[in-house]
Amino acid sequence: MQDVLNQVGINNYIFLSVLLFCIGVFGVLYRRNAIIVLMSIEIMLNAVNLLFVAFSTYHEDAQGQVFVFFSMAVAAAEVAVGLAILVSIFRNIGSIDVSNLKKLRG
Amino acid sequence: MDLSIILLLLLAPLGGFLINTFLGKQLGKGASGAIGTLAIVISFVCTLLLFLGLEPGADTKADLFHWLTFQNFSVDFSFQFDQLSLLWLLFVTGIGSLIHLYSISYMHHDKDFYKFFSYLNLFVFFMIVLVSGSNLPILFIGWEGVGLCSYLLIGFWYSNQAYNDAAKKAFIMNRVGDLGLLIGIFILATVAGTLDYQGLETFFQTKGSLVDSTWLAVAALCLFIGACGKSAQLPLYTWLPDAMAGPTPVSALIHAATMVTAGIFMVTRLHFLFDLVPAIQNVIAVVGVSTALFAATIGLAQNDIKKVLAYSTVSQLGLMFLALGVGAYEVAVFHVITHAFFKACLFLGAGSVIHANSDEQDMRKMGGLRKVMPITFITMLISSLAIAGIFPLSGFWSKDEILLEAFHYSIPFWAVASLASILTAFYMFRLMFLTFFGEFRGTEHAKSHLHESPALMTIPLVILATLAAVGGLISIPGSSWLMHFLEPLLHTDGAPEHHALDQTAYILMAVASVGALVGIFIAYRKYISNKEVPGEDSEVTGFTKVLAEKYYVDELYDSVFVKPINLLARFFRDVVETALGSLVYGFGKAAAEISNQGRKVHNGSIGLYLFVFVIGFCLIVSYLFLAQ
Amino acid sequence: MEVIYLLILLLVGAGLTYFSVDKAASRVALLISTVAFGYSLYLVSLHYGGQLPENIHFDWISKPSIGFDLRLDGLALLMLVLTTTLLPLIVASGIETKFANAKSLYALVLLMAFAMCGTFVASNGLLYYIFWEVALIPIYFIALIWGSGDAEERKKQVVKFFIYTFAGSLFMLVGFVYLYGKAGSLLLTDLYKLELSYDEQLLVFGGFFLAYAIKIPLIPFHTWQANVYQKAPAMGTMLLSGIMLKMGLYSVIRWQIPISPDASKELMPYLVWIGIAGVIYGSIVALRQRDVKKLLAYSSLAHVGLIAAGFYGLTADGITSGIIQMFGHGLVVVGVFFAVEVIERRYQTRAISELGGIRAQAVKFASAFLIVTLASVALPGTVNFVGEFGLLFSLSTQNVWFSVIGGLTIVLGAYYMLKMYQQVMLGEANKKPFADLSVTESLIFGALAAVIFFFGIYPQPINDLIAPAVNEIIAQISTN
Amino acid sequence: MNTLIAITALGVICLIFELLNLRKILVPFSIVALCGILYLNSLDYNQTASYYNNMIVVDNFSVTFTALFIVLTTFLVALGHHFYDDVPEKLSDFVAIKIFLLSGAAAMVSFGNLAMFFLGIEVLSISLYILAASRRLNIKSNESGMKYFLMGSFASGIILFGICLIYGAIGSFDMRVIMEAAVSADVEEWFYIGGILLAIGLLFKIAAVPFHFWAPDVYEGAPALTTATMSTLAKVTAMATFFKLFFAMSGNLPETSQTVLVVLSGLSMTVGNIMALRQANVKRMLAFSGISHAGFMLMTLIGTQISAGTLLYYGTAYAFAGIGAFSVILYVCRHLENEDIVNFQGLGKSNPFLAFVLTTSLLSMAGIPIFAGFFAKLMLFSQVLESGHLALVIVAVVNSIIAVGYYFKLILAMYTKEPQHERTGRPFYIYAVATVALLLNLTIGLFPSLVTDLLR
Repeated sequence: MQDVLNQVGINNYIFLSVLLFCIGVFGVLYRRNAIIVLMSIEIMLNAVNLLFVAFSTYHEDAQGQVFVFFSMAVAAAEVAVGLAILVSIFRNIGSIDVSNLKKLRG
Repeated sequence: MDLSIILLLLLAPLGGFLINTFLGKQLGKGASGAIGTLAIVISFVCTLLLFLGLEPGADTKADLFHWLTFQNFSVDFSFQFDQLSLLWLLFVTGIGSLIHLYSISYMHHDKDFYKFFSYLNLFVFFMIVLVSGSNLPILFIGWEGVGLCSYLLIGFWYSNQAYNDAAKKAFIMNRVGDLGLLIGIFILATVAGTLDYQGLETFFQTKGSLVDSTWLAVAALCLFIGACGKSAQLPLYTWLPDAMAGPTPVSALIHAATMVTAGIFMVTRLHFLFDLVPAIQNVIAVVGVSTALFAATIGLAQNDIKKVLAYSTVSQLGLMFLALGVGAYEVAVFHVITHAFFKACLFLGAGSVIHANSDEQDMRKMGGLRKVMPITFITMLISSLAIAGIFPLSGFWSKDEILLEAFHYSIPFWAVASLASILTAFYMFRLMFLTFFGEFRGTEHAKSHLHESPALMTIPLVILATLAAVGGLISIPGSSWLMHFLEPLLHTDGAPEHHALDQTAYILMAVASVGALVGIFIAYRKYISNKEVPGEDSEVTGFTKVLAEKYYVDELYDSVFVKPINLLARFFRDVVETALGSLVYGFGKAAAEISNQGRKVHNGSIGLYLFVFVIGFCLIVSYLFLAQ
Repeated sequence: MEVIYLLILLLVGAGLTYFSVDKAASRVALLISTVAFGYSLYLVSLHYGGQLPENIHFDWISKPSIGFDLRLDGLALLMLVLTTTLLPLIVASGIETKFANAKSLYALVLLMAFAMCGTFVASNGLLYYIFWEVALIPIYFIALIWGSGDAEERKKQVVKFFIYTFAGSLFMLVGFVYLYGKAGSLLLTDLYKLELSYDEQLLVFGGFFLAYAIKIPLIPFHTWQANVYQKAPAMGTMLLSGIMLKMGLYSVIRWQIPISPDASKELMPYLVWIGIAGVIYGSIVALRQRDVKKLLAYSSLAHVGLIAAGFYGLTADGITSGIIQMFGHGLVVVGVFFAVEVIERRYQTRAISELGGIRAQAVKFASAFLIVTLASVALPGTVNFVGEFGLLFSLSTQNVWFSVIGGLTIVLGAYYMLKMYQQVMLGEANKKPFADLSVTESLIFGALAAVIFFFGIYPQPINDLIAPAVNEIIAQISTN
Repeated sequence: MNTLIAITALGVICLIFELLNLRKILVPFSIVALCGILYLNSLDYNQTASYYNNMIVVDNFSVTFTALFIVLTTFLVALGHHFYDDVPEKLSDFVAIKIFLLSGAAAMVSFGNLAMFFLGIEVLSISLYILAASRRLNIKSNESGMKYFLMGSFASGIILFGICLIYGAIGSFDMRVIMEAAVSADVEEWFYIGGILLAIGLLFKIAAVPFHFWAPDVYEGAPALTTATMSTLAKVTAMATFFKLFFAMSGNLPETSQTVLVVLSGLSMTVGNIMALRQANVKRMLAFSGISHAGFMLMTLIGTQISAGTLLYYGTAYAFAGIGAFSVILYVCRHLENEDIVNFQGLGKSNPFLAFVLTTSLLSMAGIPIFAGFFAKLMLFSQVLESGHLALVIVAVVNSIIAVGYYFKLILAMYTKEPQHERTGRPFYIYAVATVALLLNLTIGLFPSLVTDLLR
């Protein structure tokens, strides 16, 4: 791993992560389908996870990879909750378009 | 000075006031009137005692207690009973007693009888405070106090709003003067560091020349403005004729004999100040003589018997100020005293006439009363002759002295004053002829009620008429008791030429007498021989109309002062207040409006929310990195 | 220690009143306020006997280091006496009126009195500020709940009043915070010792000024006043005008001027002109009011303008006279507002156009009203004259024009007051019957008149009481 | 550390209670247990220690804030007794979630490693997502939960990215290393970017402008008790965490970061207050009010000597006032569809005591003396003025004035209008919480040293 990292350079990993992260952000911003928004958030998190792993290798330190497990577990819990909410929304209004969620405003 | 007498003198009228106020209703009219009168008589007796016990050079001051404290001066509640105070007190309490006596009968049918006496007592109390206070703030207590009583008594018949207006006008006009007086007092206090008469006199005698004379002039002018207000001089005189709305005894006591002379008293008191500022003395003389003429001309065309007397009072007061202005204080005082006698008598006589005429005051509805009311007629005749200046009645002596002094001061002043005197003679006899001669012009109903007034009213008339006749004796040219009496205070011995009985003096006396007779003769020709009666108000035209309308001064004041102030008040109330109020609300409204707009931004869209999030994020990051 | 008992008495009294019953609440409150009055007289006697410790200190907050400091010098004592003198009268003024939920009302009245007394005696900036703010809350509720007139309009006005005064006091708080940063303490004496530069003083002065100008009020910060006076119940109006606005005036000489003397000196002419402008403006606006209470509110504006001018004139005479006039104004304004209350009780109106002809039916009331009216126009013999005379005199020593223009109050004041009196009281007998004063009402007027006249003739006790405090203030102005 | 374990254990026990059918005594038991934990927590006072490789650091900061959180949770649990009357079978779930939430909060102030921090903040957030959406059939509650979840996850992503960059820069998650790095001269640029990302994530959690948009919608839609939790416990926790992180990383921060804080603080106050003016829903109004309080609390970070004591005091004052207010809101809106101001009309007549509690709470939030909110503001002003930010203080003052405008709208409704609804019942827990909150508010208002002296 270390070799690959040295060849590619840590900066490129960072750029990749940032790119992925931004893709996630734009996904959240521009998509109205709640599932896609959720997936975009997952892309954001995974972009970070990627970077964690890269840094972990870069520093030759296992903490970063352990952290990835944390974050994956947390993300899973989050998604579980999110999907549960999504289901109940779908039951109530028959749609999962987030732009329909405008009852609370003003 | 015996303190107990002084206290009795001061407190008797106050006691009368309190008893009449709180117990008057229960006491009944007889007791109420008796207590009111008695209180003043007690004061009169006390004054007499003090007067008789007065020794030259003795301490005349009575300190009671400390009143006001300031950094560079303090004011005591103290009184001084020197020559000037006592002189004033004598006629205040003396005439006051007579008028109280008169009022018992005059006011007998009034339901607020006891109120009347309590007010009168209070008035006398304040008048005593005014003249016997030993410093200016105490004088000011009396000054405002008599103003208050004047207000209460002018508006005594409170159901009539016109009377209340007159009362209010009197009070407010007086307050304009009072403001001047106060400012004058302040300047004196700052300049001299004391407000005590004796202290002031000492100060001006020793350090008067060191003081910036501008300040002295301003102080004197301000004090004189105060005097103008109280003594109804130009331009603050218009309240006095209106004050005739009050019961006639009030007009006699307050608006003729006593209160209105307070201005003269004050100037005389502070003669040492006025002597230092000749320019202001000149102003006083000019104001005095103009007032004398101005008021006399208005008096020519008045048909209300009390209004005629009122303008006559203003005119006479003007003469007194002329005397003050030319520096002849004792002459002014002399005229104050004689005027008090004959004018009180005239007013009481007018009251008697009004009483007999079923409260009619218009002279056009009178006439021929001399047969029905002989005592009233004779006493009023004597007083009229006195005011006209006919030898040897009191008015002759005092008025003549004023003219003499004026002549020595400046001939134009003399000429104008003489003209005013001639006019006085004319309108006084116009009054007499219209009222007492010819045929009765009132209704039949009124005619059947005509009667001579009861003894309680005629006795004071007789006493006052007697005094009006012989009162001049106190200061006959050549051997003036008054001058000697006042000499310790006024130091008049320095100006002996004032009373020199030379040829000029005799000529002037003759001129004045002839003038008076001419005035009377014209009146006789007009109203007896030609039997003229002034026409209805609507028929009057030309200059007479201007005179009858008092030169439209009231209207002028109304449009120059009253209306603009009220307009301003409306403007403030409707525009400025609203504007200020909405300015404050404006902040609230603006915030609420921003809030309303802001609510549109919070539109519930997650997309927008996150968009702003990201924008904010970018702004912060870029600021943090770009700013470095 | 003694003064703390007074505060406790009022606070506990408020609690007792709240837990009494509606019917007895007014009597409980009256009892407590009378005891408070008696106790404050006892304090005065102790003060004269030299047995009253002037400063009291308890530890309170460690950081920021703020103590529970009280200071009971002559000036504070006088204000305390004014408060406790007026309090029983104010409470008594309501005894004959039936209020819904009376116990809360009287409890709030006592609570307010407690806070006002606290404001007068507190000598630590923060404690003072706390009392100052706490005094605001009861009057807010009193005016809001027991006020008169259209509820929506009243709400609007009362909220405006609260926010406005609260806004002002927050700036004072900033001033105090700033001072704390400089001095490390908010004890009055420490603040007096503080030597601030001119600019710093200006900042503090400005912060305080907003608070006081709104509270007093000075023009153009007065817009809350007339409306709140009009809407509040009589008791509230009396508390506001009789005591609460004195808090502002008192604070000017206790806190503002001595802490920022240089700024005060520099700004003196402007401040005096503001005060005098208030005199003229208030007097003129009062001329054309349709509601008696509003008229009196504007007259109050004029009076306090003059007092403020006297204080800001920075002369010993002005401050002394201003204090006396505060005392006098407190008495008189309670008197006139009570007179209005008496009328309103009988006629259920305050519109000048609907009144008139009362004199013919109620002689006692007419006299009482006349007395307070005349005292309000500072007739000699009343304590108001002593104050006004001194104020105008002190202004004349600074600049004659101050007293010439300011003195117009004696003309204009007479104009609007007498006009009001004439329209309300005089004229043909009113067709509606008007019962003359009851015993309680007579007693209230009698007590007011007695105090007004006594100190009008013999103001020396007040002078003696406040002289040391005034000297301290003057020394503070002249040394810095 | 023991505290954290005990809290988690209590959460588990609560779940077990449901199995044991002890639902009736669940709330009293939890309250007693929380009191016990509070005592346990207090034992750690003045005993600085670190556990598990510095994963958890217990110091006075964490102990005092944890104590505050425990007290707040106690209140919230007590209020829950009546709140879930319609779904009694879920009571234990909700109580347990609140207690887990507390464990997250405790972790957030006592972390010694960013991993613990991340776990804490996620435990707190996920609990709140669930609570917000817990009214399954209520579309508003759903919407609220969804919005919170989406935006919260977004923020979590940013926080995670921040953590990642910090890790990338220094190769450790340990706070001690981070503090060293913050003061050292040469450290990778990423470190700062990471710090900024972390800060922004937390600014989102405390709902500072411009990251505040979620707050009003979520507060309004969530069940009232959840709103109470968010506006008191969650907000103070996030702020304390932000404070702790900021303190750790403030080694040699550039001047510009202060400027940003000043601007954000002023903006939060102003936007929050102005927006609150025209709100009809009390929860929404309090959401905006909370935004403005976030702005005030941000002021604690401004200045040369930042003071945890001030933050603790402000947080305590704000939270107690919030608890007092929400206990009344819960009472008033128990059986109602919404929490509009009109529902509060006439409360002064029907329930004078609760009206009094709400009034005092609002006055406290407005910063009127003898209530704690006054001293809180005073200390803030004092601190900020000392560091020379007069303009910010003026903005704060103006905002305090605006705030009175909407707080008084509620007070006016209570005292000047007639009741529209019959209000029956005197639920014990609500009255008890209201009373205790009021007393605490007054006590620390009169004796602020009691709190400020805990953290010197």
